[in-house]
Amino acid sequence: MAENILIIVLSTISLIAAVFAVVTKKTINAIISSGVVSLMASITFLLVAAPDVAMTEAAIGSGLTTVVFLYALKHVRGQRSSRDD
Amino acid sequence: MHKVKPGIILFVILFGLWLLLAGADRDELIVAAAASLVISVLFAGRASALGSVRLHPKAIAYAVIFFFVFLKELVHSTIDVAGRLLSPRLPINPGIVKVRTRLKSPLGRIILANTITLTPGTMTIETKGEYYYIHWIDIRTEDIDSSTEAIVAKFEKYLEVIFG
Amino acid sequence: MIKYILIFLVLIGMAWLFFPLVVEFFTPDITNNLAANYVFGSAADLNMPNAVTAVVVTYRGLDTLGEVTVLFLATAGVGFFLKRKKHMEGIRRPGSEILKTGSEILAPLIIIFGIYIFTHGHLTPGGGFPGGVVMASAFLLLLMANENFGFSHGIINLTETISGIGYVLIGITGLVLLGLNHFLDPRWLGLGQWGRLFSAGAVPLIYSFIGLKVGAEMSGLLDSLQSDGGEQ
Amino acid sequence: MIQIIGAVISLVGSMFIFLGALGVVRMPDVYNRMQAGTKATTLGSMLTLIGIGIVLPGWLGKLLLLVVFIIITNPISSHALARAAHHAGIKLTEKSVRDNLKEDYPKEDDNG
Amino acid sequence: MADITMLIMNAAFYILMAAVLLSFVRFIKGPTCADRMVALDAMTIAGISVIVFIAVFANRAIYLDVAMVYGLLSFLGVIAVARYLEKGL
Amino acid sequence: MIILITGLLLIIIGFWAMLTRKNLIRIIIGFAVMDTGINIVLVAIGYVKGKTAPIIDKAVTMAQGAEAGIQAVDKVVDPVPSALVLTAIVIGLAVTALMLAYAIRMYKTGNSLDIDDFEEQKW
Repeated sequence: MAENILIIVLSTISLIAAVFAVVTKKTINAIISSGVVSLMASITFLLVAAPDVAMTEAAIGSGLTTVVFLYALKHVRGQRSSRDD
Repeated sequence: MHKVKPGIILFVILFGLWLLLAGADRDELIVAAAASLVISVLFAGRASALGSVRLHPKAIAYAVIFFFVFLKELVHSTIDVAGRLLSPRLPINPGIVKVRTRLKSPLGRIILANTITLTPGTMTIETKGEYYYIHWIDIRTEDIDSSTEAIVAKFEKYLEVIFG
Repeated sequence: MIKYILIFLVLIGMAWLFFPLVVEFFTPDITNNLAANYVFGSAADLNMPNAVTAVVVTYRGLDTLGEVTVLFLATAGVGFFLKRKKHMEGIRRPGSEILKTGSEILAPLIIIFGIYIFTHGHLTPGGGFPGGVVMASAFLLLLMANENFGFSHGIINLTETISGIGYVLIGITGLVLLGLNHFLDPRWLGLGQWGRLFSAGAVPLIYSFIGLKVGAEMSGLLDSLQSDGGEQ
Repeated sequence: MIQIIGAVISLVGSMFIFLGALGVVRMPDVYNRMQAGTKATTLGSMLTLIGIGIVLPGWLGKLLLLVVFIIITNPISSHALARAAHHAGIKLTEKSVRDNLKEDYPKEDDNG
Repeated sequence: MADITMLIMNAAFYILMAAVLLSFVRFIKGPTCADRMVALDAMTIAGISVIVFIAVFANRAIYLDVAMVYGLLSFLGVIAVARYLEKGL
Repeated sequence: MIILITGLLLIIIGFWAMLTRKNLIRIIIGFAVMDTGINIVLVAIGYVKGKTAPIIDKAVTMAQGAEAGIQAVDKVVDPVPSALVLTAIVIGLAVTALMLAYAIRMYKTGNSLDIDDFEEQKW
């Protein structure tokens, strides 16, 4: 019972965050949203009894994905106006 | 010498961490010793901050007392912040104040700053030399000395003995 | 305008194509034959509790070798697109004192946790891939905290080479020792006792090499992404 | 009996986490949100994990380790975020009394 | 006895889910990306407790390793965004 | 079932982002979301109702060795999709980094991230 409600909550949050990642204006907000999707996906993997996959997703999604995107954004930001994002 | 002591402390920490994770089997002991030896040799120069721990009995006793003082402050101020949060008017009075610390060793300074950060209601924003800039959710005083008295002093007197 | 209608149609078509597959898929009540074989084999043949590791390292070991190769190629591609450039100091804002000291104390903890994960891949969840990523995270922490982080690329390259050669050597050894029928069979090290660290043949060894290789490759990837890429 | 006590402790801890989330929604600016969001939740997760450790004593070692990890890493990240927010020029709320850091280093904007 | 324990734990679990949802509200509303990062941090800490509760309900101690990875690594994302904001990445 | 639908919707949202966005980095974020959705679908297909993770410890059976294998077979889920996705996640990160490196290179040469500015690469 509790698991079913948790699945609904996780699905709602990850879908809203994914849509937010698409429609938002600033790129950095989209990056953070993909982090939320990754967190929810990790808990989902745990619910379908795949702890190995959940652990890999946790290790990747908690730091590395965000950082890889931010490095790319840093290189791009150089010539633009500095304060906006 | 200044590389040996942090290396040994690092080795003990890593070894204990592995044993807590995996239990004290014979195989585990072998792998744990090998892995923590390699890492502590590689990182001994980098983790020189660990060298400032004093290892005599008084310091250890003060560390235990410090832990309980920290727990008491944590619970006390969490309840305080929760009370502010639940009241409909949101009675907060925030701002950034400046305090002074006497600690010199890097590890002592980081533990002091982290303790201040972990206690709800206060948060270290910037450290410059002997001054800490602290975001305080309910400013009672604007003077450096009295805010030092209110925020820092209760932790500092223990950390001073432990780290010097 | 016509473009948006086309995109909408493509999305609707995709949803219509895949929706029946999802809705009519009923979750089975009983494990299928292949999975049952793998689970039984991992316990009976290899003396290993974690069936996922059994599939990754032994039953599908050749695929894993290919995937490690893909990883290596991707890393090499990143290094090819972003040429490293020296003397770019002074642009980054220095990290705070707390972050620097904290990272120096936390990085060894993260590395030993990564080692714990990939040496216990046959007993608990985890294994070479998450363990290597956790180790790369420690490298990332140091890279973020210190603005002039001088890490010798020699160590990374050495680790990568040694673990790559080790993984291939284990494959060749399996080939030579046991003949073609037992290619990549990890049982030449002895199966050991159930649930101990030194058990399940050569699986912990292979997974350690995979972990070190993944960690070194991810660190190299982060390093080339961090440094300023290309000529302006 | 001891199990019920542990369960009640974890219930109290989850209530603290809920209060932290409420603070994240209610507080007026970034710094105050950080006060509620990352530190009331720290105490809350400590209590929750220790309560579960009391219910299931075999898991206590790993749960204590988890608590230690959270205690070490959490203040570092919240300090770094607060410093970056102040540097990036995010304003304090209107209710704020004073800002000593701004007074002492008003020209922090020139890339450090 | 065990029933009452499970009942209280279920209540705690529901409260945690409510906390995750509340933080997500701030994530959507947040005017700056620092606000969003604070919300993500709160969600991660609540998520660690959720993972531990899943481990309790499934009665598997090995699920705790996943929570431990989050406990040790979740601050990396926050630090990355912070260093990006202050141009230190 | 709900999980499968969520994964499918994530795939479609990621595909939508890849088709409509102009900015190269946003396209790659769409790719990352799509990757996560595919992983969720793959793992959810391997789930067996009421079974637990394919790691045999004391919570599954007290037996050891081959005996444990016989007893655990009807208590655990399918390990094959987990093993597939385990490597796919790490490979996905490496591929994402490769795409980002290529995007940075394109920005350095063309001084733009807008996909419509790279006309000469259409065929």
